[in-house]
Amino acid sequence: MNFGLSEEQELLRDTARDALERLDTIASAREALDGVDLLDSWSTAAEAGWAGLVIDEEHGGAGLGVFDAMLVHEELGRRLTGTGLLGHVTATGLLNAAAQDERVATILPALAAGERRAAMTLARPPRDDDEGWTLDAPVPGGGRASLPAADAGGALSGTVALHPELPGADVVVVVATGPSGRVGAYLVDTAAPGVQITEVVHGDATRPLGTLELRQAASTPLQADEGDLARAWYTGQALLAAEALGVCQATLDLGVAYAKERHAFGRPIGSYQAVKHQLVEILRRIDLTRNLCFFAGYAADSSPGEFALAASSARFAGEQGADYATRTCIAVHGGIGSTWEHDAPLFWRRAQLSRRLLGGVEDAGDRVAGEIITTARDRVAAAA
Amino acid sequence: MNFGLSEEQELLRDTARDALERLDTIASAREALDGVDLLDSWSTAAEAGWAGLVIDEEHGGAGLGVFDAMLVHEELGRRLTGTGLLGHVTATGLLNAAAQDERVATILPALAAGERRAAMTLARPPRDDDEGWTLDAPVPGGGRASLPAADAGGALSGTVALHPELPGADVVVVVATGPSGRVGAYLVDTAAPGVQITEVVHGDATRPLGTLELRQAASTPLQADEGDLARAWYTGQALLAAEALGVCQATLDLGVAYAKERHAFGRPIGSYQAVKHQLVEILRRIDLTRNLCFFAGYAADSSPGEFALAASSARFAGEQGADYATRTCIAVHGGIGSTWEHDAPLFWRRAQLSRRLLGGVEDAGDRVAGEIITTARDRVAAAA
Amino acid sequence: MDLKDTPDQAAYRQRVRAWIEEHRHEAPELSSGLHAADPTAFRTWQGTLADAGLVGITWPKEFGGAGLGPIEQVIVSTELRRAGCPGIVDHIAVGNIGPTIFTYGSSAQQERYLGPLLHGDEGWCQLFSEPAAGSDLAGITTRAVAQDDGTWRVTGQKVWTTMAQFADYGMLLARTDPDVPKHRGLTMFLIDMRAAGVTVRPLRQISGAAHFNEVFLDDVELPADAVLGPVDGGWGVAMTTLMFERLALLAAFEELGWSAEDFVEPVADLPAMGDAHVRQRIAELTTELLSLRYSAYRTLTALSRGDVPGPEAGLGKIAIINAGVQASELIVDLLGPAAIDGRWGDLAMEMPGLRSGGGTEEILRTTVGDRVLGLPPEPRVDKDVPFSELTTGKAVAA
Amino acid sequence: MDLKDTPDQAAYRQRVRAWIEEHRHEAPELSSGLHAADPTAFRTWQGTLADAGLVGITWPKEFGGAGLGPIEQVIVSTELRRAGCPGIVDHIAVGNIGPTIFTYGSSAQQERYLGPLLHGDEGWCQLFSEPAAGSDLAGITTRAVAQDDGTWRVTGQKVWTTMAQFADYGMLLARTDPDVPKHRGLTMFLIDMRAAGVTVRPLRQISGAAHFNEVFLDDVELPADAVLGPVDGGWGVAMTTLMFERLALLAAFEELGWSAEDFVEPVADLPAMGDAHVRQRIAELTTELLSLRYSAYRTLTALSRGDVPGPEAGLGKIAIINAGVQASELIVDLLGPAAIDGRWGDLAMEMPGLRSGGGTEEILRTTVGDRVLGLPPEPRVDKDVPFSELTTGKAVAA
Repeated sequence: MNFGLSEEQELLRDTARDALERLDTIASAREALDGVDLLDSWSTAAEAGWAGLVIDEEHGGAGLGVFDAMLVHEELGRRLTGTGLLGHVTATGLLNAAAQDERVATILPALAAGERRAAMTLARPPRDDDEGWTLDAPVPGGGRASLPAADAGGALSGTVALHPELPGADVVVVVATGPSGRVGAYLVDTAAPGVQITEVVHGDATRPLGTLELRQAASTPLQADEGDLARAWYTGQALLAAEALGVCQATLDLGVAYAKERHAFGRPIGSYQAVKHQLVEILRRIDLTRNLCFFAGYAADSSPGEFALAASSARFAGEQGADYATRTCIAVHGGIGSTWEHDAPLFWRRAQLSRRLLGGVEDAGDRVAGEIITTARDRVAAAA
Repeated sequence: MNFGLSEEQELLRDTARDALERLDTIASAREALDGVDLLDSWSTAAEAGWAGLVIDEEHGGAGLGVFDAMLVHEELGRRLTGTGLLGHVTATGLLNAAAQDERVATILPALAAGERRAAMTLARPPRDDDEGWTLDAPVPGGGRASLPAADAGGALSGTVALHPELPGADVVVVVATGPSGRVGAYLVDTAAPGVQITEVVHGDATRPLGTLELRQAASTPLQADEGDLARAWYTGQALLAAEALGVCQATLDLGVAYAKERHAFGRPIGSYQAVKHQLVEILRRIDLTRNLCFFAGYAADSSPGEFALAASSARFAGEQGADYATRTCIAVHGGIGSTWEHDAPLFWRRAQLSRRLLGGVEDAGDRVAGEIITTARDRVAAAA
Repeated sequence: MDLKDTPDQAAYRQRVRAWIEEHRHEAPELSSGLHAADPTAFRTWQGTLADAGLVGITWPKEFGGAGLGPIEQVIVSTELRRAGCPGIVDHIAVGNIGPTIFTYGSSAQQERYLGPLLHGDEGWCQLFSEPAAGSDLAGITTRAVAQDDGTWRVTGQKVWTTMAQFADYGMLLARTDPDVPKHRGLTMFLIDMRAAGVTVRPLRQISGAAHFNEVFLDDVELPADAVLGPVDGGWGVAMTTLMFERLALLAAFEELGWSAEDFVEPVADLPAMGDAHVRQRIAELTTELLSLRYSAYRTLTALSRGDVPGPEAGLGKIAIINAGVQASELIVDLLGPAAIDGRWGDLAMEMPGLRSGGGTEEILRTTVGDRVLGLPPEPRVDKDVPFSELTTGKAVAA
Repeated sequence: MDLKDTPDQAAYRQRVRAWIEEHRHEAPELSSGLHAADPTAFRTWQGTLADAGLVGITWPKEFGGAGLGPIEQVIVSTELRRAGCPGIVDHIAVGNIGPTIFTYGSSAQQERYLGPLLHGDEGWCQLFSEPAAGSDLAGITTRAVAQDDGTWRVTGQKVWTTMAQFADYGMLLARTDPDVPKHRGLTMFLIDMRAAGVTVRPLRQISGAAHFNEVFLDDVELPADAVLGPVDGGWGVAMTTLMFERLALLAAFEELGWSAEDFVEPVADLPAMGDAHVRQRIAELTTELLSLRYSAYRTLTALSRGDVPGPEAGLGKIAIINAGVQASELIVDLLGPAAIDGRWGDLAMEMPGLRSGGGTEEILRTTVGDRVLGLPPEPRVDKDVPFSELTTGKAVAA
């Protein structure tokens, strides 16, 4: 057994941390709320080689796995960096697997080098009680939005509303319903006719959302089955979990530093149990999430049958942890923690938005339960 | 506006407290777990006049209301007294309303004097998603058990499983489905042929449960409509809420006393924020529940349209409070709090059982939500 | 137990209702949210209300109040809310500052300030909290130094000052003797907010809006008669203010008038209303809000019987924030991320700031544990030490 | 990242598995629950395991151990569990007491005690906690007084002593000097549990079962060579024991082997599995249990790389109790009140007692805050005061 980071992984993480600390991403997160352009951190991502993280070496990438991408995403969360990497990793993961198609193989090097940026519209795999694949966005009358449709010629029509990481992408992997009713993946160029992405900010300016509108847009159908699409969805869950972990760690650091230095009633507030125990609870949730992130990273590469459970668990614990941690960070700071100038609310905004994306925390929890119930029922049936 | 106890109510409460403190009910609660007979506290109830609490004066009762019965039940909870009063109050409340029937009027004086004891099988009123009236007991295959059935001659057949307060009752008001399919109330004598009550203890010996089996048992059909039966159900909720309030108060008192006297690291443990804040949280939940008990008592008499909301809210907050309070009381006491000799676990046992009776805490919460959603929808519809 | 008016209360309600009916056309439009952006029109309206005896209901008559009880106060608030009219704009002035002035002020101070305060002609703010002294109010460092001519010079910084940008006067707590233990060297002052050396800077909150201010005091001169209450006795004066604040808070909750239906309304027709988990969440917030309503009725009854609200009244603040958080989270969960910007997201953003208003939840729980449950206090390291010798850590700017 | 065995580990696992296959018929039936009722058969089995080198895997070879690492320890535990065989019965002896003896004991003590301990021939118990000193271990009052002839006389009371009713020997912490601050006047002893003056009384728990004992020491004579480690240096010895305990705890979690499926199995076919609220509750307990499993893998990896587990390892205790409470509550909620008596109700009743085992959750959180996060400690009133002058409140009998 060996369940720790390899030296290469430690290096990847430390390099990411150093690179991001040189950027003033947190000040940018604040200014962007007032309409200033968000700091471009994609170039940092490209230079660091993250764009090619999950692309095979033969296509110019690093040939690493989901866990490695999670290590980088933890650092992105810690520094509130909005790189668009989540979309890029999920998209290139799928493209890399479909690279036997020459048209795909051709574009991979530019994506691996970060010269072009990819995104993906992640679709929700069916749950026990669902009818089929849907988009995350709820529909006013009930239920969830349906996928775009592809016609026999691969032309796509439909809308994907408020999806993260779409703005700024050069190509998008769109999950759509094919002419036979089967779900598939289709690659579109965002500069092509009939493709339009509208950017909108809700709560967290470091994570602009995009609404993708497709009107008979030409696409390249990709070789991807439902398992590949589900893997992309759960990879998205795992990356968000890792980001949440970084958010927790950053707010713990902020909270601990302040609790050591701020005095009330003649002693540092961190010496009071009420404050101390809340900070320890953040630590406990960090441990919880980190353990599950290890599980998710391990499952992605070595135990795919557990990946749905592992990624959903990590997401569930991570988003709940980030909600608790960012709220507690504000509270520990007293009044100052809720001012515009302070960093704590920026992390809180991130947690507030992220926990509601890609199914949200409750969908993740529901999937965890669904996996366990299925296992338990199988056991009961086997015993009978 | 006058939203406090009247002098008579204060007297009722204080008298109850004094009377119960003279009984060693808590030691009895412990011994009963080892099979010793439970202390008979019904005679205390009869002497104090609680048996006739909700029976009109013309039938020998005190002519008081649900709120007065709640005040007594709070004291019963505080002293873990198992009087059977909850069953008696719900049953006599319904019988009192049906006293225009001569056969009912005849037995009321003996019930009011406490010479005979009544109980009632409370049935769950339909919720939004239910099909109709059911018993609380879940059925293995799903759903809940159906009510006993009454034939045209009033003979009852069926089973009511694990219902509180049945053991020891002389008469039972049974909610049953009549020959027309309508739900009604039927009075049976427990000594009559075809009536059998089996007593069983689960967790809390002060609240033995009874399984009532009816085989063509003769009964007196009562004049009671669905509104009366629902009122009985919600009265049961309100009385359990009041009991839970008493349990919270008793455990707070235990916890505070111990936290003042027990020292660790050279000072009383109650001076540590971690302990102090947990005890304050019990107090906060007591306030929460008490406010809602006032609401329930007020609604029962003066605003019947709100009684379902009020009683369900009180029950929801009260049982959650008792769960938290009894658990915290054990924790504050450290190891000693989980020993057989200590009182804290007896209150915990009460909370564990009670929160699962008569629909349980989640059913109460669901009804709270149902009432609010209905009000909100009515508003939306009115605005449209 | 009765929620109905007594005959006297009913008659009073009738008079109030009739007056409102007659004058409601003079009232400005009710603003949404907890804080008004520009109070001018609201001040005029407060003057109209004051002329009719509808401001300072519980104030003694000799100071311009109505000399009535808290239930009459609620009757006025309820009737104004029912008619969709705003109430008074200067809650802190009427609720906290005025009563402190009529309790501790000289007759000259009472005559000068109370009338314009009640009428909204002059706005007030409460200058207590500081960057390095929030929950620990006695730890303030703003210095007032007595001059030979009897005047004072004040230097320091205050923060979390509501309405300071519109205030004519402020009630200011300052340290007048640093060489005695912290609670003993404080004095309360009345200060002209337009005096030289006073600078007000709005403090932007999470949501981007600025409901509070920082106030910088740079060698501000105060006349000798600016002292309110005894010199070096400011801690007692401040405690009185906080007691009145608890009373005022009660009225504020009532005025807020949140009910569970308000929060469920925007999502009432979603299929998620059938989701068992959503329903449990609705039950949680409903019980908090219902409890608050009946808590207010119980407290009002107790007040009308002569009781004084204890520190446990502050637990209501926890309840209302819990409910506000739960409600806004639920609504945004159900409506989706787009709802983060808008009414419900704004509400969610207001909650973290409210949490530490008037002391953190932790301080409140400690106070309730000590004073209501009688639990032993924590060892205090700051009680008998001269203020100037206390460790205070690095001062942290807001 | 890899959960697979290295070639060496795989070979070891193979040998262990083969041995178990050959000897499993000698093993007693596995008992349910956390504590065995009568350990005799389990002790014999432990002896068989010890002869095969399967007890004390991480102990140095010179003391009879296998001299291997924590991963090999887990391999043995896992293989035994897989085969449905019990492991060692005397966890505290092998996990805590033996290592303390081989760290601090004289060679005579090591020779006399370690062999029979490993083989289960002699049972042990750990006499630390007292009625008035649970979390605050340094506050114990059991007195050991040195006699002129070098022997000691011990009087006092211990509590929460697991297995005391079956123990031949105990490791006892007692106060040898009350006139110095509390941490400095303690000494560790090895005591014969059948000595005159030792009385063991089972302590009934919530569920009615008695897994712990009170031990009364009434003027018990101990020989001079009963001292373990330095006289008045018992605090350091006890801290070493607790460090070994943290390591042992890790193995115990692994042996418990709780998985979320175990808890969902009894309710898996109920329609409530479709209830959104129930599903969220399942998710909560699942994440705690999954996390614990991967925490163990991570910690084992760290240990095998030479790290030492810090106090944060105790947070796992919180997780397992949380999960146990949540699981038993859920099952009883779904199966109804009848399930209160039985396996799941019993589990629920065991949890409150576990909560304070090894110090309360509050103490644990404080320790983690101080030692892991580096937060400032609370002011301590008991550190530099002679023990005899400390306020200790009323002693409370268990």
